Amino acid sequence: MNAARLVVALVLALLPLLTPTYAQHVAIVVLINAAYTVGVYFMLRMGYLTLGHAGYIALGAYTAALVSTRLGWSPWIGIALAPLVAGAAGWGLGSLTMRLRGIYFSLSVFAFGEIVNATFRAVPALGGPAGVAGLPRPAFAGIALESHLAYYYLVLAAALACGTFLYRLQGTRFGFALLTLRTADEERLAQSIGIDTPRYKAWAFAACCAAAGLMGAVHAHYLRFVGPSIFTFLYSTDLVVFAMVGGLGSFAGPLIGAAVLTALGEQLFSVGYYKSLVYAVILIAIILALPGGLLSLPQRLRRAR
Amino acid sequence: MTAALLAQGLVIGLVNGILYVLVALGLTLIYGIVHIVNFAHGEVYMLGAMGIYVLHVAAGWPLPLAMAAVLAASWAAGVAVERAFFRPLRGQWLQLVVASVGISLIAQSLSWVIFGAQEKYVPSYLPGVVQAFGVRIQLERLLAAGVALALVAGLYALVHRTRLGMAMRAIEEDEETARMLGVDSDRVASTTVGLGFLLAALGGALVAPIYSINPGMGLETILMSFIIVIIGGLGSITGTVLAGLLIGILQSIGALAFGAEAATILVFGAMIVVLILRPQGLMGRA
Amino acid sequence: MRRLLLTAGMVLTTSLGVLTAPPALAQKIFKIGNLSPLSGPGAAFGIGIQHGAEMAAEDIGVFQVAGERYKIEVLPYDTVYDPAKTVAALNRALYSDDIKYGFILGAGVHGAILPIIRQSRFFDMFLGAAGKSVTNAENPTVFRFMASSDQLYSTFTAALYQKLGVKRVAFLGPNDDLGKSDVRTLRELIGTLKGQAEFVGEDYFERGAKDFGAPLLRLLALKPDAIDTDAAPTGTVALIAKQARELGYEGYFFSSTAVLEAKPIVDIAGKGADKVIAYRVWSKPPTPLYEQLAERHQKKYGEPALGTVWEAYGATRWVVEAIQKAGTFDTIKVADTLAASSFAGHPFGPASWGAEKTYGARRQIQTPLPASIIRDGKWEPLDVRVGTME
Amino acid sequence: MPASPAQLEVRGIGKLFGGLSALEEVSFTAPAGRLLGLIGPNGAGKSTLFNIIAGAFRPSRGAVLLDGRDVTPLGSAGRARMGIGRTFQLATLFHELSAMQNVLQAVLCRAPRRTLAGLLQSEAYRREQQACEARARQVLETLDIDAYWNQRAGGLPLGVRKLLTVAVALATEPRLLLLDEPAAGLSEEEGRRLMARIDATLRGRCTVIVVEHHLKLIQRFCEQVIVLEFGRVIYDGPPAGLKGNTRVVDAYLGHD
Repeated sequence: MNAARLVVALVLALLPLLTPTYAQHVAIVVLINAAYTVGVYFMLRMGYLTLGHAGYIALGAYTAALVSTRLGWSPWIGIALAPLVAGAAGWGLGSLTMRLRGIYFSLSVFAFGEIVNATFRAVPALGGPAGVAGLPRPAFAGIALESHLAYYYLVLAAALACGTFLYRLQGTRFGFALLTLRTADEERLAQSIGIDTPRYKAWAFAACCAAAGLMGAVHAHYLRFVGPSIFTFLYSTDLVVFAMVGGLGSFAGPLIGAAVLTALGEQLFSVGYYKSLVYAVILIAIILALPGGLLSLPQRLRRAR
Repeated sequence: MTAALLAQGLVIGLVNGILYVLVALGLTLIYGIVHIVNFAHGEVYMLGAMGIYVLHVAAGWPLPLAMAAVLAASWAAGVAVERAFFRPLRGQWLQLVVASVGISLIAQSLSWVIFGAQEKYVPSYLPGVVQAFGVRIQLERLLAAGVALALVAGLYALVHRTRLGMAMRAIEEDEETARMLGVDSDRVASTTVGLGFLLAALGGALVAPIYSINPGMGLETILMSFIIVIIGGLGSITGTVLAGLLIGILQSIGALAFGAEAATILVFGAMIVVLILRPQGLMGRA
Repeated sequence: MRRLLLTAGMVLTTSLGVLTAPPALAQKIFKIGNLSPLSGPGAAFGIGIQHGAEMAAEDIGVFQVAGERYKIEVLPYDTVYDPAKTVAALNRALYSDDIKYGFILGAGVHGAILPIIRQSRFFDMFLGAAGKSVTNAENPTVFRFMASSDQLYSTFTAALYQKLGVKRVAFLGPNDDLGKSDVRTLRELIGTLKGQAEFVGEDYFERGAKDFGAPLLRLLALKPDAIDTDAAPTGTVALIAKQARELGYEGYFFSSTAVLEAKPIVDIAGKGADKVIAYRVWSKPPTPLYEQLAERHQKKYGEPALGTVWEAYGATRWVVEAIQKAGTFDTIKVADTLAASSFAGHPFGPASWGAEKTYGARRQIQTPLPASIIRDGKWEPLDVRVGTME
Repeated sequence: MPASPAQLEVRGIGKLFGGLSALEEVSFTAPAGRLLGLIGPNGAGKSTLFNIIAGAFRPSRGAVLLDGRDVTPLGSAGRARMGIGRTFQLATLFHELSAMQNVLQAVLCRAPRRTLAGLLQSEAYRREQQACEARARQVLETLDIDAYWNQRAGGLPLGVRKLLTVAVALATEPRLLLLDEPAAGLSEEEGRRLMARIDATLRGRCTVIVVEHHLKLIQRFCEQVIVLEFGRVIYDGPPAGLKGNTRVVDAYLGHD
């Protein structure tokens, strides 16, 4: 296991040095989407489907954008603030909608995402329909991370931060207790053994929104731009698709899903609707034929033999 | 805002509202029986309109024939989707939701490929404008609203007066018991989905001449329908109708008073408030 | 169906473009990227560019640069008007398909890609209406091959208001940076007319919106005799015209910065389409080339040529000519050569670069431009003595 | 196991649902360590009373005292931490989790959260974790269902599930345990074995209140019986007294 980890680490750290710029770009996008998807998975694991994750990503991205352009502060400050803003918003909505589960929860998050987007679009001070352009790249040790390669390492760091945070959080007693919130009955039982379920839900949601916010900020500085047309409902659904295709069996699932589909999507450039078409077909096929997701493919094949 | 303007806004809101209801009703019906929020519903609506264009305008069929064909096709599609996707996934709400998202993506992207990006137009079924008390309203909208209204009434009767309706409500109450009482829940499920699809397609067909048509038109409608069924209460017909009219008016008056985005925020805000204060919706059972 | 094949073809060519990566091979092909919406609301424009550039490529055939022979290939990249996707597309074009020249459609997406363009010196054949924010001295490799909003406004508006006796003007534009900047331009302009006409109010619609009841009611309450629909695409103008007429409006529609077609407007708005005014729409072909291209397009693609076809055709021809003159593909050198040149082979007639005073750079195309009005469902010329923009 | 049994006092509890009153002036005391039976015809208000003691419902009137301390303001989670454990009628469990994990959830509620330490994966945290797992296994052993430890709870046979619910409740180290019809759905024989095991494991460790339909079981295991009818206490005394009490007899025979 640890050997495998080492290999992965080495590949992530060294491969970009050997690859052309475009591969670096793809790697960056893959890492960004993987980090987002992990957040979606974190909620799915609890039995909660977030259909508005892009809203929280947007909160992080816009925080970074406004801090570095409007206030002219260092990008690092924005990147540091982003998870706090997104996390706070997540905590807020989480504690308001803690009674909800199933599709009701999903739709409440979805509505929130739409409101966030509409607000950024409506308020000129927040960029309005045009969005906020001209974000600087943060500088590290005096060097602005202009090149794809340099920025790749920032993205990698952020992705690892998000991933490790959520992964370890699952391992804590808190994370374990989050498995008791699936149904109304189970939640009642959870309370009867002393789990303060509403607070747990709110904090869990805050955690994965904070992760989304952090990555959103890094994403924004990569694009050097944020706008309401980026973090849409369709982005949120894409993330869910990644998670489902990868498989909910383990933490690796969303990573695989995001990596495979994002890399694939980058190849289907000529016409956007072919991209969504391919995504959708894969999704349906997986859901019907391979409920465990790509994750379960190996043992499925073994069983086939 | 002058009284005349307000009145005009109200009328437009009401008419749009009743048209939303047509689509939202299908959603709510399907949810009540199959317990799935069908994301593909907007695409059915789009294909309904697209169908009218292809058959009536492009192929030149007479309108009634085209209309009948579209409705039949949408019904069949509904039954097929239920068989192919909803039935095997019954009980797995997550997979169901995501599958319906997938179906909607497929339908939409295929339509972009097949029908292209050019806006399509359908000539008005009933040109002209009526004017009363300084309020002007297009005949075609009145027609659409009228048909929609009639259908809603019919649906209400169907659910509350017929055997099928009884079976539907029985399943909604308690599927297990209904099964034990010999209700063929599979048949009811596919019938319901067929019916829901038919309503959505009809909604599209009615709207076709009012607006222009493109493969993306489903998205906005489905978002609206979600808000409506949530506010009205998933599974409640009366609630859906009320919420539909409410949202229609909220949207048009809101846009009149504060502009389009403000109206959007208003509408989604209303949905969140309802979700927080009354998650089961205005008319939904807790 | 034909479009299915067409798009399938696009996919194939791109994937081939991806596979034939080794530069040694790619040298023989001069790749032009088409980074524009090929799906979604703006798709008509992107497809227009694809067709225009392809027809230009046919006419150019094989050309020589520094002793090497080149053939043109136009690679489509769908941006769906989404800045993030445009960044992705540009990255792919630059670093994977090693493309240095391309069309990038839309002012909205440029905020995201200008930094990349400055860095990489990508040659941006820009079609879009944004003003100084895109066309300026900081972006030497960005040439706008389409009349800009402020150009169109300053060219036609004043003269037409006078000719048609327009007194009260309302604005109903797209809710994005374009609409917001255009309304500013229009306001300033009307301000300079000293009381000849007045600006009574503005409102906006979302791209792809279909119901304009609320904004129209708000505006019509202000009793305008002209509504400026700015860059609203054909379908939108048609719906606005239809719905406004149904609400009892009888004045003009100024489609000031859009690329319009008459037929759909007439199809959907019927009689209501009358008094729709558009610039850049030729009621009769300005040049034999224009006529010939229109017929070819109908034959080749089975549909009438959309607005962007002409601009894309002209741009491709002109840029390749400049490359040959410069004898290199170095985008900076080519840019200088291009900026210093003028071009006779544009479908609209003789083309040159101008508006230096406004933009601080010779990067804005200047061609003959018509103003047309729909009467009884057909475009008719509106001959006005037009001003020009310095 | 350190926990010492607690004394429960219920003082003048009343509960209104809308207009209807489910409980009126219910008062009784369960001395520490007692095994107390709560019976009564359907709709007498047994479950309501349970939910009020456990903190799932707020009473309209009255107070619940644990060792003389008023716990009425606390919610279920709070009371669980105070030492009130409970089971649910329909063997409610965390169906997706293994038997072991079910119990572990309960055990962990006694351990400090220390999420930060968990994120840093400190050694101490890991040790605590292992201790809790050992403890969970031990609880399974005491009820003699450790064989099923790694099976999905949802898939276990009803009898085991019933015991598992008790194990979960037990793992919170309750000082007062509320058992809601533990024998429901079991055969009389199974029911007796279940009660015997509960009795054997809990006797002296914690105060127990059992809602039960099988009078036989109650009479056999409980020292004190409370009979509810129409939301009122109509009998509070030793099981022996039940037979002689006319009200109880016709309350019961009257109904079933």
